[in-house]
Amino acid sequence: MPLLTVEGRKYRLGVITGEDLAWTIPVDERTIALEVLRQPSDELPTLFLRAGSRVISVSLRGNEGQRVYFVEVNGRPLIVDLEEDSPSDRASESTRIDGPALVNSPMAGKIASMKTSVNTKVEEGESLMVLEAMKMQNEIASPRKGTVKEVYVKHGDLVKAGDRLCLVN
Amino acid sequence: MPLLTVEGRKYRLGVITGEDLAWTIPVDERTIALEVLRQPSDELPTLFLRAGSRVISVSLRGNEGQRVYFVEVNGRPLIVDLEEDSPSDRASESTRIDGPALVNSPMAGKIASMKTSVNTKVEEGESLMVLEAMKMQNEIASPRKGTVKEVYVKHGDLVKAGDRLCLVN
Amino acid sequence: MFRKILIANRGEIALRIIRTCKRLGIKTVAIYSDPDLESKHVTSSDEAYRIGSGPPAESYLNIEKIVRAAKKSRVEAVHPGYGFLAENADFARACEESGFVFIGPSSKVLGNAANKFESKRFAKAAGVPVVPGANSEVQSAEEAVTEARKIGFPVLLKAAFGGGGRGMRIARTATELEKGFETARSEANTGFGHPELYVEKFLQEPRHIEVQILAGPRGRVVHLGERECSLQRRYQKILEETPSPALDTEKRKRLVSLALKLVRATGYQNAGTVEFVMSRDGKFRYLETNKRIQVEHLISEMVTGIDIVEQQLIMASEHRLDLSQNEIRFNGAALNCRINAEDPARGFIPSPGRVDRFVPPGGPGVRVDSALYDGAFVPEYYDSLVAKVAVQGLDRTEVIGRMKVALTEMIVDGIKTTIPVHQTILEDRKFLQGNYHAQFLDTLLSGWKPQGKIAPDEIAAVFFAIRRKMVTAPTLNLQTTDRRSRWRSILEETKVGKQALYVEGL
Amino acid sequence: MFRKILIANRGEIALRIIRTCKRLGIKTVAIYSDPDLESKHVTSSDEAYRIGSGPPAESYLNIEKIVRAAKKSRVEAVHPGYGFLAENADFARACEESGFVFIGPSSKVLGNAANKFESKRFAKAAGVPVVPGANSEVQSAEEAVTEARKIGFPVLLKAAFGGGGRGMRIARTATELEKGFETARSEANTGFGHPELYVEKFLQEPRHIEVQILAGPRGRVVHLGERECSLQRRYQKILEETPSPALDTEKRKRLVSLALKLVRATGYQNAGTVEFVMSRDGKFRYLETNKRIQVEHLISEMVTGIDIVEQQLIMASEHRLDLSQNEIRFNGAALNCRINAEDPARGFIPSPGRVDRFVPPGGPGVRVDSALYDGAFVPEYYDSLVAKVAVQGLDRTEVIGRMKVALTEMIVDGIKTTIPVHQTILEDRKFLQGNYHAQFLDTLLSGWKPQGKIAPDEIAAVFFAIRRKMVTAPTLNLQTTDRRSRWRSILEETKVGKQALYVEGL
Repeated sequence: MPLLTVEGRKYRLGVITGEDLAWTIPVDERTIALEVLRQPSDELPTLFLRAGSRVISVSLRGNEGQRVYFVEVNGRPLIVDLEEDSPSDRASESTRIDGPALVNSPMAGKIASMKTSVNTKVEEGESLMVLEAMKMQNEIASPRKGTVKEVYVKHGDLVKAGDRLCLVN
Repeated sequence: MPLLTVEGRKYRLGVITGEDLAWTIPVDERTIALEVLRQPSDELPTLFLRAGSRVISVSLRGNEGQRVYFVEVNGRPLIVDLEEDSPSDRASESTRIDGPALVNSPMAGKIASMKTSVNTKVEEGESLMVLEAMKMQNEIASPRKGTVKEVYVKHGDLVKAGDRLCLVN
Repeated sequence: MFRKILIANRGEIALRIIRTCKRLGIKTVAIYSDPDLESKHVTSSDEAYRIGSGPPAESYLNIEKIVRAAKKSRVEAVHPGYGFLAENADFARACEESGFVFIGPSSKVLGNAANKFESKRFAKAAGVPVVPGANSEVQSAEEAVTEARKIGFPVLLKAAFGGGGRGMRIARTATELEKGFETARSEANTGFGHPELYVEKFLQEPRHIEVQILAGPRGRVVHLGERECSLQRRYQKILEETPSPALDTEKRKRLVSLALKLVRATGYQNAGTVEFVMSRDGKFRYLETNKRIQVEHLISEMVTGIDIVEQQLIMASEHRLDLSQNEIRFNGAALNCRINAEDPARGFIPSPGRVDRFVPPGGPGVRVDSALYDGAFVPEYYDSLVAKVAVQGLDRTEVIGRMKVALTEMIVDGIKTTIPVHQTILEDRKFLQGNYHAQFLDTLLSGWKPQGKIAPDEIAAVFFAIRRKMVTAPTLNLQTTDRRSRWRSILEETKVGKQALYVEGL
Repeated sequence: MFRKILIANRGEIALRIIRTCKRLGIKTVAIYSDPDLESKHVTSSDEAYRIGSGPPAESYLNIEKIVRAAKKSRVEAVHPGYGFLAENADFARACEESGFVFIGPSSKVLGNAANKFESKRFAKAAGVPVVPGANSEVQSAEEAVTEARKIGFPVLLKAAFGGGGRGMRIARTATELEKGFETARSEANTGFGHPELYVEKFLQEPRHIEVQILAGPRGRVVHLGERECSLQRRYQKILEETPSPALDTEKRKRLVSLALKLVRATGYQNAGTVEFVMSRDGKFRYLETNKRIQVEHLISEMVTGIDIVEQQLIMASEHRLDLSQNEIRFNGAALNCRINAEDPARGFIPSPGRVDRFVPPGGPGVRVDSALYDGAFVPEYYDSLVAKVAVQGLDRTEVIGRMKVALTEMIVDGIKTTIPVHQTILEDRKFLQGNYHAQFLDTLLSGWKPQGKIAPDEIAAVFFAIRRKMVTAPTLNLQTTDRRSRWRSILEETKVGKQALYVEGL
């Protein structure tokens, strides 16, 4: 069943049934009845729905990849993740990493100092380097216990969000 | 010479000269020197210019017809009209209407009352009908002295901006 | 306190009421007409119900449908806002009879006194001078002329129910009176659901000054000072300020005491405004009592710190007024600009439509009440007021300065607004001296033209950008109504590098 | 008054200063680094000059370049804002020597006392209790450990020049102190252009309360009340309020008198803040004096009605202070939320980038100071503060209610912000009781997670909209960075009628 993640919370969705303007959608334990009040148009690309006593406006503003949608609900932007096939009881805890872990930069910034080097042993959570952004010093911690196999940056380098920093094996 | 009309005022423009990043443009009696600080990019479709001690940002947001441009100057929207060939001394006063005058609706609204009918004689400025919009009664005045030749609307009609109301000959 | 109320209004005032309700934990029920489905008051409330199509008579003036929505949503009370049914005794009665508290005076008070002749009689009896005028409605143009001859021309034709300038016409002769009669009736009917008119003496260059009062049960009344409302265009207030620059301490005291006397004499309850004219010789004459929250209430809130909507809710739900006059302090000055969707360059014709972009001003002392947002739609059916910008400060000079800065920051793109007109007023020498009257703006704004204040270097920049575009890309001529998409389309044609280019400016 | 000043800062505080200058008719000169070319402070000022590339050392900390811009633009004075060079004696001296008035204390005062040990000595001499700590800077981790052992662990490592939490580290052991030393030095250097650190006793759960003062010449000093600043995360203030819920009249009097004593003892002039900690037993200890306008100054402005920037300008240009203490009135309460570009769900990591949409809140008592706009860029080089939302009201309850409403209205799309964290704080029982201290937030926010407050019907609506789209149009997978264009592209695929469809909802 599709799983929708919004603001850190997961919602299990069911099959949409209905026709024309009246539809029902199971969300977790509840079933929500929706009535279409106004379809999107060229002039106003917003869908207006009634859910019980409320009016809800929804615009789809875009998507990224196969799962991430940028939507606007009642004028408020939301980022939602739609997982189409959710195995019945997938563990929602952070999955343990067993293979080599590639450490990417979580943000744009400057490498303020290196705390590790190739072939150094590190503990999980140990500081690998310090990334400076917005006048803050941010420690990049190792995602696992292991050995630093490769280091792609050096002190003073400017990095962008997503850039490779190092590889821990 | 091109004539630019913004917020009810006309500016006479000259030939742009210069190259690369430095340009000069005659505006009325003055000559303005512009320096290109940053070109528009996909990420930010804004042109940044320096004019003396000021930074000016300009975005072209669109155009309508051959002459009307929607621009943004330092973040403020402006509608400009660019007349390419301005005959040396075109009269800027409101031109007198000699032929038949088609009266269009200046706004969306409802015809609240008719003050005229076909074959009635009207003076310039005489009320032809009352258009109700935003709870205000707006009199539609005849643009010229003459005879009402055709009437396209009746009491109670809903009209949109630009709809034909009547023809005065 | 109420747990849930219905707001029988739309746009900015509905949103204003919702804000206070949210703070107090009161659930709100919105109503909307078809074109208002997209309005911010709909999605900002806890519940929302459609009540009909665009025309007010089908929706916001339709008592039956509104009461049905109130029943369906099981509210305890109804807040009418201003305009529409705010002073309609039938609506107040329908609410009362259906078991909802009407947040305002009782239907009995509205029935007796919304009818302005009653309250004038009360005023006279209490020794409050009134503006000379008819003692009853006029049913026809002929009757109006007869009345006008009794009072003496020039006269004002006014709506018997409701206020705010709708349905008002000045007549200097019998012909003018006959000519304006039907239009005024029609406006009154559209605006308030009542076509009735009456005739009143037209005063030369008076000041229009009003006193905000809060009247609880058992005769407990406080005032929140006065508002100077003389800046009107065709009887529509445009800019209000407090304190009035025309009053000294002695005059203010006199004005306030007349207002309190009037309220006590009429037994009025809830929030209200007592309107006076001040003639050139400094005499006050009672005009009428506005039995609702008013558009310009926010300047009184800003100088006193009192939330008038909250006080209305407390008075209506708990039948008490907690405030006493000596705990109400007045801090500095405040100014309110009504931003209307009108095109001042074309005789202030309405300018409804879609707002592409809305940027409210910010910074010290600035308050914005508006239901606008990027992409908001301003329907042609309702009042043209789309935003109120109010500023507060230590004194009038500071406040005028703050308002000027605020208006340069504000952006309402896609429709025309009265912002440039406010800028004209704020630069006017007589306004700056505080030296103006109720007919002042009609002169200042007749033949108003845009200032054309764009600097030559900005003109050059615009021209350069257009020319540059013509060189690098064919000019597109798109017909879609959405400007953003036009913008986007033009830009996609532009062949420029993605790499931003930096140049030393110093 | 000055006719033209240069603002040696960026973003919201530059815009804040520009607003007051515009009101007073003072021309403003902005400076900008390359990534700030698009910043609102550049296009809002009368002149603007580039001073270098992104890193602060190349631009906003580069004294030579800033002085060059001031000379070129022929300003009379320089306003440093907060942060960057605001408390840098070298910068103040460079301004003075070039003939510009430095809007702040003199370089002599900054040189003597920005160095915090001096002012602590002054405090002790004047009989004001101080927090135990070293009497001079520490040059190395070893020296820091020696000092810390003298004072007794736990200790705080602090930047000797500048404030605001940058360069601060707590150390409970010598190892922790050694470990944090270099990072703190580096932060201090980036933030203030000075790497010097010192060691101070770390106090358990103190309140952090400061007094805003305005000090004119000839010993004339007034205070604008206190600000409660205990709500900090890692020594960064997050939410400030006035009055402090921890003070009664007697304690407030004591605090204020200590602050005034300190200011007079040090001979401080211009606007400043005297910071104290209050221990659990109610004792005040002097911490330091902030010799600049502070981030949270707006709550003091809101309760007193005094424009602190205007007062700074008057003091600097006319060498006078017009205010006397007895004309300063305190109206109600005020609260300030610092909205930072940080992702609280990922340990508050910085979240620079492009802001697609910015919607500030409105309504009664709300003030927004921000340089954000639709499409604004938040560079990674500078402070993460992108907006301040402040509210004022009659009392703490009203103010908390107003802030909650304001934060639900506010939209900052495209980057992550701390808005949801403020919402967590505003719901916290202890916060609501006013019962908190300087280490309170570190506990409340450790392991902070988003609340996920979206209602099931909204989830259903989102899912329905996505599914509907999949049926009517192929899902697009665009890689452009501009969300508006993605949106547009998807919508253009949709084959729906242009005719809007209305359905009875009632």
